[in-house]
Amino acid sequence: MPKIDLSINLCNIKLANPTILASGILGTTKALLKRVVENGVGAVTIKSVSTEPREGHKNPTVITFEGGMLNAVGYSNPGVDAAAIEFASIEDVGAPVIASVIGTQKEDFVQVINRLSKSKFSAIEIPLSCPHTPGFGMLAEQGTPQATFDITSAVRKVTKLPLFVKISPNIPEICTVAKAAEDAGADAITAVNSMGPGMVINIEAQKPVLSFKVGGVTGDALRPIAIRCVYDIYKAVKIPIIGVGGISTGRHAIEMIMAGASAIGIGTGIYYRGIDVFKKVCEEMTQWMQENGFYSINSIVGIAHD
Amino acid sequence: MPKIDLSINLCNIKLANPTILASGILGTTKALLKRVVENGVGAVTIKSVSTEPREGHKNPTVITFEGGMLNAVGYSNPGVDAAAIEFASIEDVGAPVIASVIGTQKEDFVQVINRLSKSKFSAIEIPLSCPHTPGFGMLAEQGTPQATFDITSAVRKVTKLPLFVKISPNIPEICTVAKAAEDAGADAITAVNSMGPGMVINIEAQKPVLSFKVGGVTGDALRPIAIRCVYDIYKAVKIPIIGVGGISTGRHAIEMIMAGASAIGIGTGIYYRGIDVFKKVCEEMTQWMQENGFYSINSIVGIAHD
Amino acid sequence: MIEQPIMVRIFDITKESPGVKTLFFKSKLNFEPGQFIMVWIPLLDEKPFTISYFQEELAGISVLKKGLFTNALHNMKKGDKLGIRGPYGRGFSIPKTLNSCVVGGGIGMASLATLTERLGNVTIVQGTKTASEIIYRERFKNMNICTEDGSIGFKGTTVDLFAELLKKQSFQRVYACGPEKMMYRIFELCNSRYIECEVSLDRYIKCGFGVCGQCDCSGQRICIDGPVFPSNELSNMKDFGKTLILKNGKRAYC
Amino acid sequence: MIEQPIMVRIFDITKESPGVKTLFFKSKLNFEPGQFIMVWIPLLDEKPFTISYFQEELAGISVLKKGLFTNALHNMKKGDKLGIRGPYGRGFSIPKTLNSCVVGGGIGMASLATLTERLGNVTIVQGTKTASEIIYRERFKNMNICTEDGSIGFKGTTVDLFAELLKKQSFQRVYACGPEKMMYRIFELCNSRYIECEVSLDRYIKCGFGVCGQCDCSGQRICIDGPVFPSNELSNMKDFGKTLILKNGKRAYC
Ligand SMILES: Cc1cc2nc3c(=O)[nH]c(=O)nc-3n(C[C@H](O)[C@H](O)[C@H](O)COP(=O)(O)OP(=O)(O)OC[C@H]3O[C@@H](n4cnc5c(N)ncnc54)[C@H](O)[C@@H]3O)c2cc1C
Ligand SMILES: Cc1cc2nc3c(=O)[nH]c(=O)nc-3n(C[C@H](O)[C@H](O)[C@H](O)COP(=O)(O)OP(=O)(O)OC[C@H]3O[C@@H](n4cnc5c(N)ncnc54)[C@H](O)[C@@H]3O)c2cc1C
Ligand SMILES: Cc1cc2nc3c(=O)[nH]c(=O)nc-3n(C[C@H](O)[C@H](O)[C@H](O)COP(=O)(O)O)c2cc1C
Ligand SMILES: Cc1cc2nc3c(=O)[nH]c(=O)nc-3n(C[C@H](O)[C@H](O)[C@H](O)COP(=O)(O)O)c2cc1C
Ligand code: FES
Ligand code: FES
Repeated sequence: MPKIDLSINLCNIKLANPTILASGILGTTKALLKRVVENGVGAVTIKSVSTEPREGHKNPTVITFEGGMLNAVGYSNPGVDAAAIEFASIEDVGAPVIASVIGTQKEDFVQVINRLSKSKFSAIEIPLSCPHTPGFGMLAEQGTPQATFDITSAVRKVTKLPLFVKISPNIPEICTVAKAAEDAGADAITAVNSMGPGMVINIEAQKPVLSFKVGGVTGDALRPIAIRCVYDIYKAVKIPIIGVGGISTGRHAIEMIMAGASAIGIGTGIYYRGIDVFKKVCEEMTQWMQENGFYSINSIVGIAHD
Repeated sequence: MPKIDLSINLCNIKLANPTILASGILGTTKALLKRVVENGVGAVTIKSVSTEPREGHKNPTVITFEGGMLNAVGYSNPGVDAAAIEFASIEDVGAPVIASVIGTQKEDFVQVINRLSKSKFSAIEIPLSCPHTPGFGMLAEQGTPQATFDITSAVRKVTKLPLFVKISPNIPEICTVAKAAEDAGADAITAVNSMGPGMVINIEAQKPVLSFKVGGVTGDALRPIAIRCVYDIYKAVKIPIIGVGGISTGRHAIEMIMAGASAIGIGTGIYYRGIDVFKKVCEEMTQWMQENGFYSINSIVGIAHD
Repeated sequence: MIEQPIMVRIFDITKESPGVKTLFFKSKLNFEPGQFIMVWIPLLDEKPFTISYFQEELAGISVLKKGLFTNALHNMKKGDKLGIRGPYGRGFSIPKTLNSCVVGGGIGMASLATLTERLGNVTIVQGTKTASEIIYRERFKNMNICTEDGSIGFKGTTVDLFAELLKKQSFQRVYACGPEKMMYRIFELCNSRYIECEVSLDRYIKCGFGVCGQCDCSGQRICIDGPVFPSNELSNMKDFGKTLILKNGKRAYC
Repeated sequence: MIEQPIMVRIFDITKESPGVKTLFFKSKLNFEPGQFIMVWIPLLDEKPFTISYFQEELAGISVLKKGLFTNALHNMKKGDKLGIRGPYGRGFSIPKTLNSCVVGGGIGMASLATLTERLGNVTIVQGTKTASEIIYRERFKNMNICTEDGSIGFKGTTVDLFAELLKKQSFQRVYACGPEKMMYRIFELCNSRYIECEVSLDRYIKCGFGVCGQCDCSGQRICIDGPVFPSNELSNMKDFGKTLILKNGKRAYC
């Protein structure tokens, strides 16, 4: 029987397996990235970095509900100068590291990428799709096809690293946005960011629970939406897709890959199953592939399509 | 201690309590509407009716997942002529009945409403927001502010009944759409229709499960999104809101009312808790109100706002 | 519980009659006689079938060839995959030590098969149009068989034969499944003799778990309140024996 | 489990010292000494506090007035509502019949209070800057007290007093909570004498359940892997006693 091979080649980055730590979850320090690598992940993404330090929203910033999780962290991060120090000699973490870069205008993205250029990141990801941080993403209209094209083009000019554009599930024209990113030179689409935003009200307090009132929805609730987005984008673009949203088991990962993802991101899954969710997902994928006669990830990508 | 009063007055319709059977769930026959009334509902909505009979999509049309439900029923309905017979002497069901009316163009809405005019419906609801039926709702761009205004205006001209416009959670400009409906003469906003669409793939079959591949997401997954939509719309319009999405307990109902809903719709809740979900929700609301010193629904509407 | 099909492989196929095949698959369903499952053929459709065999993790559905979907089922081979979800609905009530009779018309016999096994000592009536359509002849040796053309057994319908039986003996409970007109007459016969009767109704099924409203019969949802209904409930169901609802929601006569 | 605050009413308030108040509320938390809860004041903020009292469904948090949030807590009255979620994290290990010592610096004593009760016969060291800051004097009658200004008890820090105690006796286990520099020195003292030590760390907490990465200390998440860490783990945590991470993600010295 052939050996199961989970390794993938994503835009010329070699990953031992298709699982990626999604941005904003545990990606605050090099030590935590390393810890996640020890737990079997294929690649990791740092928490998004802006030009200046940001405190983010006040607590509560992350809560859960019956269908998943809500967060409005608000892009807290130490700013690019501190981040450049934190993530110096990033190659030590033992797996490819993706730098997530944010900005309120395209010059910010360029500035952050330039300042991080001494660290050996394997790729750059630009989320244009956060639903709960004023000045960024959806709240700054960075998710329109035009803005996506403009920001992606600007970033493309200043980096030779593989460039991933992360898009929102909240827009009907998701394929147009993905296409705009591809046309502007993106090497992959990360789909999707958190959904909504949503709101949870504590009825005894008579107030929204999150301090920012609304937050992005992730986890189980997001999965069917994310699967559909990836399925649609797969038909619209030629570049690979990193499928993110509600993945916490090997079956979920296979489902996302069948929809068209070449790799899969995991965030909320850490809440559902612990920091070793990556190891668990890989074991479950391996077993499923064994039982169902698949021996490489490539042979699964997009096979749910007609 | 004052007596808890769950009754409401919604656009001059008297409801014994604020729960409403959402459209498309069990609203196929007069007998089923009656059954739902026996289970304690305040008002019921019929399954959406079009000019001609429609078979809808093939099975599977309704499935569930960890976070809720997915459906692509595809507006199966017997057409307005048969519906007019089915729902003749509709006053027999024992609670106000809302007629849900659909069309591929505004003339269709008008035609259906005219032909149903002999039945004693208490209100008309026009969903401009189905995410999974070609020719209707989101797939026919009926959910844009302009189309919403046009269709609502056309319908407004032909009926004196309270007119509810049902909108989609899938659009960033939800408040603009609600405002367009209000400006065109709608008496209430029903928020929201199902979300997405989403997709579930069976990985052994390597195919999407729903025959239409994608379907609208409802239930728990939808609740925080629906709460946020109602919260936002409450600030944007003056007419009452019927809050729908993921409500299956008294606490959920109170949460939705605090967000700004004057009444609440229940669909998927029937799956979670049975056909007597209405009775259960009312009992739970009553108990909560008792414990927390509220005696009327009115005193709760919108109190989560600053 | 999550209402999504699980794929199973066809383990065996047997021919019950020229028009009926039984497809077997391994399954650990927690199944009661009278319940049904939804059977999915990806990209084609999904339809309800009763479990007609259930032994040691081997379940079977007996399928009468009728239209597109049942044709596709008849064309399947050992090892092919099917999606199943369920079981759904309320099955037959199974009191111990009652003197009872099952009456199966056509493929209706499939719904009664596992019940018959569970009841053990029971009077069985099976009726079809003609001899070749009789199923389970090896399985139930002492059936009272009737055919409309008289090609085997009693000449006449199950209702005729059942009425004959009633002349000689009585039953404490009668279970029936078959064409609705037939079930209605069995129900009437039982009522007139104060015999408790349970019938398994047939309506177009979509969701299978009580939300879509497609399977209504007088406010009862066949898929979750039924498909089996006892006499006292049937008495209040005006549509029983009269009208049903087509896939598009239109009413038609049974 | 759903990580959302539940509102509780303040049942009672006691003053522990000029700067510390204990707020009591009824709760059925399944709580272990060393764990913490997130306390929410709607529209203001949400911050971590250890449970410092826990008896018969009455729980208490002892709050040192520091900034905006703890000030707001100090201004609350009986009957006011607070949101709480949790308990979170890994608490202290509680082996039976070990000869152990708890060392509390300042409000750190709050984290050790229920542990101390559970352990029963245990040596207690509490140190503060000055006499008025000592808490729980009625609660724990036989504490070894020290103050930096010598206004009561031993003159010096908890580290000094603990070192003195070690001259006369030994312990099988030491538990410490207080300023990180202090905990680090207790940890070193214990290490040099092969005494097992557990300390409760303090980092900025956001989610409280291990996803946001805010509370990192050398790859360990204080909120879920800690806040209590034993010596063998602390030895591998380079940031312990050195750097922490501010709300905005910047590193700072402890
Ligand atoms: C609870 C229940 C249990 C059943 N058990 C069995 C069984 O054990 N063996 C068996 O052979 N048949 C059984 N049936 C009937 C079976 O579902 C239909 O024969 C089958 O769906 C026909 O599909 P088709 O495409 O071959 O035929 P079509 O040409 O599509 O339809 C033929 C007839 O089958 C019925 N039918 C079609 N689709 C459905 C549907 N989704 N739900 C209900 N009825 C439908 C309609 O009355 C239609 O007139 C059962 C039906 C129900 C409601
Ligand atoms: C596990 C744990 C248990 C704690 N238990 C107690 C306790 O029982 N009693 C008590 O008085 N204090 C306790 N604290 C500390 C308490 O959380 C802070 O004193 C409080 O948050 C200060 O808030 P503030 O707005 O009053 O002060 P601020 O002026 O906002 O901050 C003062 C200092 O408090 C710390 N702080 C502020 N916000 C947080 C936060 N979200 N998470 C962690 N630290 C923060 C920071 O170090 C800051 O420098 C505990 C902290 C942790 C991590
Ligand atoms: C607490 C939290 C913080 C997040 N922060 C970021 C972020 O900083 N940048 C970003 O691109 N995405 C962020 N996300 C979105 C995730 O990267 C991911 O797209 C989303 O959570 C969906 O995946 P999941 O369902 O596996 O969590 C965050 C998500 C969560 C739950
Ligand atoms: C099976 C099903 C069928 C539906 N059909 C309709 C419909 O015909 N017309 C309509 O306006 N909404 C329809 N909806 C949407 C519901 O009315 C409601 O807006 C949605 O389900 C959200 O509420 P819930 O979470 O309580 O189910 C349908 C929903 C479901 C689950
Ligand atoms: S088939 Fe949907 S309610 Fe019965
Ligand atoms: S506070 Fe979020 S990981 Fe610890």
